[in-house]
Amino acid sequence: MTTPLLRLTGINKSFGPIDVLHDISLEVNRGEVLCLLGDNGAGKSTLIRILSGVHKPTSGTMEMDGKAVAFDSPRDASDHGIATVHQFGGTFPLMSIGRSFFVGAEPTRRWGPLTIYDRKRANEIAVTEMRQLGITRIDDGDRLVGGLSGGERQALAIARAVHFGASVLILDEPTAALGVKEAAHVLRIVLQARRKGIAVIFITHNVVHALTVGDHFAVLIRGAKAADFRKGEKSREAITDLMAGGEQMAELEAEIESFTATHDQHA
Amino acid sequence: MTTPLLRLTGINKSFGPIDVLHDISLEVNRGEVLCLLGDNGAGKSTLIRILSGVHKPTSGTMEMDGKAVAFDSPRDASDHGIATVHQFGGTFPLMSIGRSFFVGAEPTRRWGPLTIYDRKRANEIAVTEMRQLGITRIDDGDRLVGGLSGGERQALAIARAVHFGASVLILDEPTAALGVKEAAHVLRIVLQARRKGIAVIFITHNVVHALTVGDHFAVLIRGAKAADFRKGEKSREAITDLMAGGEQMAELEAEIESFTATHDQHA
Amino acid sequence: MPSIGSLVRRPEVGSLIGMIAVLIFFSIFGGANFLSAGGAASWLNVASELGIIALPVGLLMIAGHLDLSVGSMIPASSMTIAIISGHYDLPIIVGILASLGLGLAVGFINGVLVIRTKVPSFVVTLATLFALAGLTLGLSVILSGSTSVALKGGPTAKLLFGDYLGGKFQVTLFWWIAAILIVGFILNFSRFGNWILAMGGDAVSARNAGIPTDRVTIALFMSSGLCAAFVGMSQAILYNSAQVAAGQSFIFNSIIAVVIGGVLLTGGYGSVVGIVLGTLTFSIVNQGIFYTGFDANWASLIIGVLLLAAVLMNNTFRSMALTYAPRTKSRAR
Amino acid sequence: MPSIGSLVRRPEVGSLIGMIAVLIFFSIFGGANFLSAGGAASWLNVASELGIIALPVGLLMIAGHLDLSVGSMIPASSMTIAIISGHYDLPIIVGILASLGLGLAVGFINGVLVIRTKVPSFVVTLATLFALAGLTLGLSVILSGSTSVALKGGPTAKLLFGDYLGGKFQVTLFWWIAAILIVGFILNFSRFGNWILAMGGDAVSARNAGIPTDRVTIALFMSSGLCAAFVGMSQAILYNSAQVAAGQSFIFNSIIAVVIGGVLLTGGYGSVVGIVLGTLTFSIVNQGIFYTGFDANWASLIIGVLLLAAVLMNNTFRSMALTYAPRTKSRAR
Amino acid sequence: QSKGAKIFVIGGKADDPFWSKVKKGADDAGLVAKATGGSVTWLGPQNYDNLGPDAAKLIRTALSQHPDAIVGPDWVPEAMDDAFKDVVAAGVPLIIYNSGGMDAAKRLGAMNYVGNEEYKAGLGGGEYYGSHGSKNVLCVNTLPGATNTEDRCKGIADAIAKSGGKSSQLPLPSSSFGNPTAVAEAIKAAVLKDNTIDGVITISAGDANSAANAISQASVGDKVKLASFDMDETGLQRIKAGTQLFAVDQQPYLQGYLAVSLLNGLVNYGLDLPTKPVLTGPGIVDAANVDATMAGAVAGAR
Ligand SMILES: Nc1ncnc2c1ncn2[C@@H]1O[C@H](COP(=O)(O)OP(=O)(O)OP(=O)(O)O)[C@@H](O)[C@H]1O
Ligand SMILES: Nc1ncnc2c1ncn2[C@@H]1O[C@H](COP(=O)(O)OP(=O)(O)OP(=O)(O)O)[C@@H](O)[C@H]1O
Ligand SMILES: [Mg+2]
Ligand SMILES: [Mg+2]
Repeated sequence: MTTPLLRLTGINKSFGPIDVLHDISLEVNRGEVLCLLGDNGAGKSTLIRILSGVHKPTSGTMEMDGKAVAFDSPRDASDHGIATVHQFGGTFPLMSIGRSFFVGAEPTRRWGPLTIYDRKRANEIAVTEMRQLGITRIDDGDRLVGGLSGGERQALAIARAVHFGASVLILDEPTAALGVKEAAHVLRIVLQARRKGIAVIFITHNVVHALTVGDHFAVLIRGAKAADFRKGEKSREAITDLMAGGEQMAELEAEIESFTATHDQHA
Repeated sequence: MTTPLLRLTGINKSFGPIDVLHDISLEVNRGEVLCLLGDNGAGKSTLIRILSGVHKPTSGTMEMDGKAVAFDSPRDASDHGIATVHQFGGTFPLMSIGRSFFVGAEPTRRWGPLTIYDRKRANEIAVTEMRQLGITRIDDGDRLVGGLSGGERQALAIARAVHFGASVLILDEPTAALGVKEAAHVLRIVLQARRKGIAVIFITHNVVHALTVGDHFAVLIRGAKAADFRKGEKSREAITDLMAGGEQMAELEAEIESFTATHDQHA
Repeated sequence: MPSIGSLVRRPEVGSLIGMIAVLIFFSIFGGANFLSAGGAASWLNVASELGIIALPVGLLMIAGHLDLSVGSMIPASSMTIAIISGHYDLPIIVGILASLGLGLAVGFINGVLVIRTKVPSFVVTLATLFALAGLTLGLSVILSGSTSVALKGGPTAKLLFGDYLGGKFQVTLFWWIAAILIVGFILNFSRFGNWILAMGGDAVSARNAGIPTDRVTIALFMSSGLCAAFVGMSQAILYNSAQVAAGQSFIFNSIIAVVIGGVLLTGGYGSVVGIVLGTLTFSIVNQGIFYTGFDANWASLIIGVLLLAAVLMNNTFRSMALTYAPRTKSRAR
Repeated sequence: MPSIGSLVRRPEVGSLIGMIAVLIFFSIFGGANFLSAGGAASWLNVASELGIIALPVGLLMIAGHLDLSVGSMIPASSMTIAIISGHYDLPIIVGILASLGLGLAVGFINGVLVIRTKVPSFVVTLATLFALAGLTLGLSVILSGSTSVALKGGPTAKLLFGDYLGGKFQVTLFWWIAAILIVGFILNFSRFGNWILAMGGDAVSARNAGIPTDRVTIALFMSSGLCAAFVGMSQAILYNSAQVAAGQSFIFNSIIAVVIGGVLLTGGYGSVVGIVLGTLTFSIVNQGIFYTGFDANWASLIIGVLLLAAVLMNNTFRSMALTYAPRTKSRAR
Repeated sequence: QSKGAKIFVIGGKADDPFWSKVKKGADDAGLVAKATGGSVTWLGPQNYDNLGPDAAKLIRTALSQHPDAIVGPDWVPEAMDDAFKDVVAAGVPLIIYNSGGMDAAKRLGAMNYVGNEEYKAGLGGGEYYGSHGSKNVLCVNTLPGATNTEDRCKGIADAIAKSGGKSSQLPLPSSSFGNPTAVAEAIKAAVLKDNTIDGVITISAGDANSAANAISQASVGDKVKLASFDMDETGLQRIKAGTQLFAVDQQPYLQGYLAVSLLNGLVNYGLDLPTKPVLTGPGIVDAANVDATMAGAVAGAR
């Protein structure tokens, strides 16, 4: 196998006395989707923030293409071709869709001797890219982001990352707020990106979505890597249990089952 | 059948020239879970905001227990026993977990001649209620909400609504940010609430979740009610298509299928 | 009861250290006089008047609002009592009640305008600042024919509002302590305090959570009007006179004290202990300079540098405290 | 090109209507003098100086910051040019460059302090406000022995910075227009403008999106320092003198103008047209009063009421505009 | 008791052009005090927004430092007299200067008064206007409501009335304070509105620079005569050039210098001056004596 595009070795992260990540080592390959799974609070977003230059690891090393890298800022990470959709935020309620889409990487055009922000092109691209994700209702890039529905806003952030994702695309629970159609579009986009040779890191709590796109799975439990396996190596039930933090889900499901059963008797 | 607990008739809502809801009529019964389904931007959250007193409908009437009601403020709605978890917000990053949980309904105790906020009890109840949702890592109600993970924060908001939900519990995409275990706990809680005779309105984009808890389904497409049916009356595929805004999902799924297939050949 | 460890990690410790730092600075350069009762009285008296206003202004800021109108509330209430009980010689109690009533009324108007118009409170209270200043000037000239009116408070009024204890400490100091206790109780131990924090954190969510945000807003503006009126009234009694042009500096200084005390200008965070420490820090810096013997020409420079140093220390400790605060059993979670 | 319809629905229309309202008010009560060229010059001259400072202060506020230090930047730069080119008689160009350089330097220091210390910019610039005032006073007394220094600008300097066109309109008016064009270009048409809006909207997301937030912050503080220094410099040339104590009113007035213009105090929203209209509105209200026959004692009252009225009108229209703005083909979506 | 006189001087803001001259005088006299092991400390308020109470606090601040002598102005008697009485009761020699007059000094038990009286200064200015034919003088007050500035304008009005003219006040809102353009434009508006105005006097030297500007903008320089209370180099240049009629001078340098010198002499050597009060003004600076004044102004003493 070739050198992985991104390799993490022994990453630790603590906030004051709280250790959030513990000795994480991971490899991400070109043209593969790595699904990062784990319970709420397992440390997935924190790991992502390290990869995208938001936080610095307390210890541990990162390599890209075999060369050691350390990101000083999110800009640094994006200059290395890493595009990230964070779990929260990423859009600006009081900005237009076009401006929000291109924030930090605005398209420009010449206007006489001056270089100006190309509003028309920005709006067009933003609207087109959102359409790619199945958001067909938005046709005016000048609308304010604040007026969009939750899913529309999420789609905007994803569309942005997909547009700029040069070599690594990181999506932290991208489908959380999305409808079934839009979620399917995101999965399609992820697979398209993979086909283009981009490495994708995909975080989700949805087993079905994970199984649909994942080539490779890493599971975090309480900040430590609990499992690391490839597609087909584990059963769906085993994966679900791992995602639940290593607990047996069968019992809980049985309980829910029982509720449904009781109710059906009522009806 | 008895009078429904909540009945909406001909609800319309527009923001300026944008009509968001069009002639919605709905009934919600005690001890039943109504799943509100629909694409991104279909108008689900807007409908919820009307039910919880945040917005006023442009036209249409609401009845509770057969008596016409009109909510002037969210407080009004909660005085009528309606507890809501909105899609965004609901927690306060710079407040402690206990304070955030009880915001607007703080427990008090006597302290000499004075009535004071009962910090200890608030913290205890908040931590206990979150544990009910499977969040077992939080044991200190004095921690700031800002330091919680996305799912933990969501669980806090849900725990709050469950705790206060007197007769109607409204959950707008409660499981969106939750892990599989926590989501299962929420489903369990919803079913428990139903058993207690509470009417639950549950919004989700997850077909599995919808089918697990729903007794009754209403689908919004572009602000209008497109379907209204009870459990077992429609197939899973039909429901999925409705949730996608009435479009055929088969095609998209086939496309995703094809990606996966191509890739497997690669591997 | 919180443990000692968690007390040390409270964010207010930062403000405390900032205050102690300036205290040490002036103890060194101001010498024995600064530390004497007279020296302490010098900054405590200033702090007490500023503090009485800074407390409700701080609460307002925590709730996400500003009140600039305190600046003309002070002369307005001074002139009210002076005209009523000085110029017209009515009993002092009438003047006291009228000036406090005026404070409540102006606060009520501010609050109603803010919630009804949805105009930012900065602008609304700016407008009332100007309007009230104009009314005070215009009415004073009409009623008393002058812009400064003398007032002789009786012994009871003097004792309650305008006297020096031990010849040094203004009685307002005790009123300040009372205000600290009341506001501290409200913010930390009452439901109302929780509402204030929530409103500043996220006004929409707070409303959605069923908080009567309108009523809270009005109550807060009324309390800042009342406190400003109180300070104006007691100054009139203490200094036996009232002037139309007085008190504008309180606008800025109260905001400064509150912000130094760690309250977020954008709302949602702050503590009474912080506000008190901020008030003390600002007063010590402003008054301590008079004890140092430094040339007055350089006073502002030193004040600026000290303020920055105090806040820097404050912030460093606060952020340390916030990071370390939730000391859970770390990995054992 | 935006359609007429969408132009009418722009939020700035609110500010425009507010301004027109006060203009009509004073046209009625101020009579012919107010409408004459001299009358217009009266508020335009005031607006031009305030406006030159309000523009960068507005940008800062959109980006989520405040700059109070402009208040002492103005006298500091006046004194710099007066001491260099007046007291020491060096060529005027040296004085001009030195005072502008000082503005840039102070802005740089502000910016660096804000990003390094993470202390709110309100506090940082408050500290530099004091420190710079102290430095100006102390150094002026040492260097020139006086707190007010005379300056004779040559004809070129006068023509460029300190003259009246047609005997009425200050040349600063043209500098203001130039500043409006530049800042308008930056905010609406450059990438930098987008960064400013994004930073004010959500500083964390902006940084995550790869915006060099530190550099933007420093650049913004430098521009407000530069503009304040420019006003101080040109005032020294225009009035042939400089004083240590001047300019404090600009702190508050620039914030007022910007907020009246619809910029959010909390950042993330605002427009150059709005800032300009806010500046004009405030200047008209402040100066127009002198053209009416009203008793000057009531001036503040009228200013307060007019400000509130203007902003109310402004807000009503802005919120109407924001609701209706995204006119898509309604139900056909 | 340590040797030398520890003298505290309460005065205006250190960056106020007028008070910086008083301070310079006090500092210069302080050199003598220093030579004999004493000290002179200047205590001034941060701003004039709350003048009476703030100054009263400064007096107490001075008293708490065990001074040998105190100099202070009686700006707002009602607010400050109690504090001054405490000074005298503590046996600390006190000189009232700048405002209050000999009446205040006697009332409070101070040893002397050094300075002029604002109202008399106003009268002096008004008489000068009257004798130069002005009939309608505008008194520009950038600190309306403050006693000393009100007194100046009142003095002008009363003196002018005697010679058959009148004077009105132009109070400017606080949002104009310290902004020369706003002041200039307000004055311009006033002289345009009322074309009978033939005199403009400002309460400070800085405002006179704005007024000069306003008069030239309104092109009424040949009719409207400018004057100011206090003066600076720029104003003196105008007097020399004939674009300003006069300035009312109260020799602030001497106020600081004499008050401190008197107290230093008293504390060290038991000296006392029989002349009471010591008047430093009002004097008028006009074209006749402007040259002599100019040298002092350039040095920051006039
Ligand atoms: N700045 C911080 N200070 C203190 N603790 C933090 C901080 N950020 C995160 N944590 C803690 O670290 C743990 C991991 O958080 P993280 O956001 O990485 O979880 P996650 O796996 O993304 O969870 P979710 O699926 O809910 O989004 C949580 O317990 C959280 O409380
Ligand atoms: N205040 C508003 N002003 C203008 N348009 C609005 C406003 N609020 C919502 N909308 C529009 O109304 C439509 C419905 O929004 P809503 O938030 O109800 O959708 P939703 O069904 O909850 O979607 P999601 O599943 O993505 O949360 C969207 O197209 C949205 O852009
Ligand atoms: Mg996460
Ligand atoms: Mg929604």
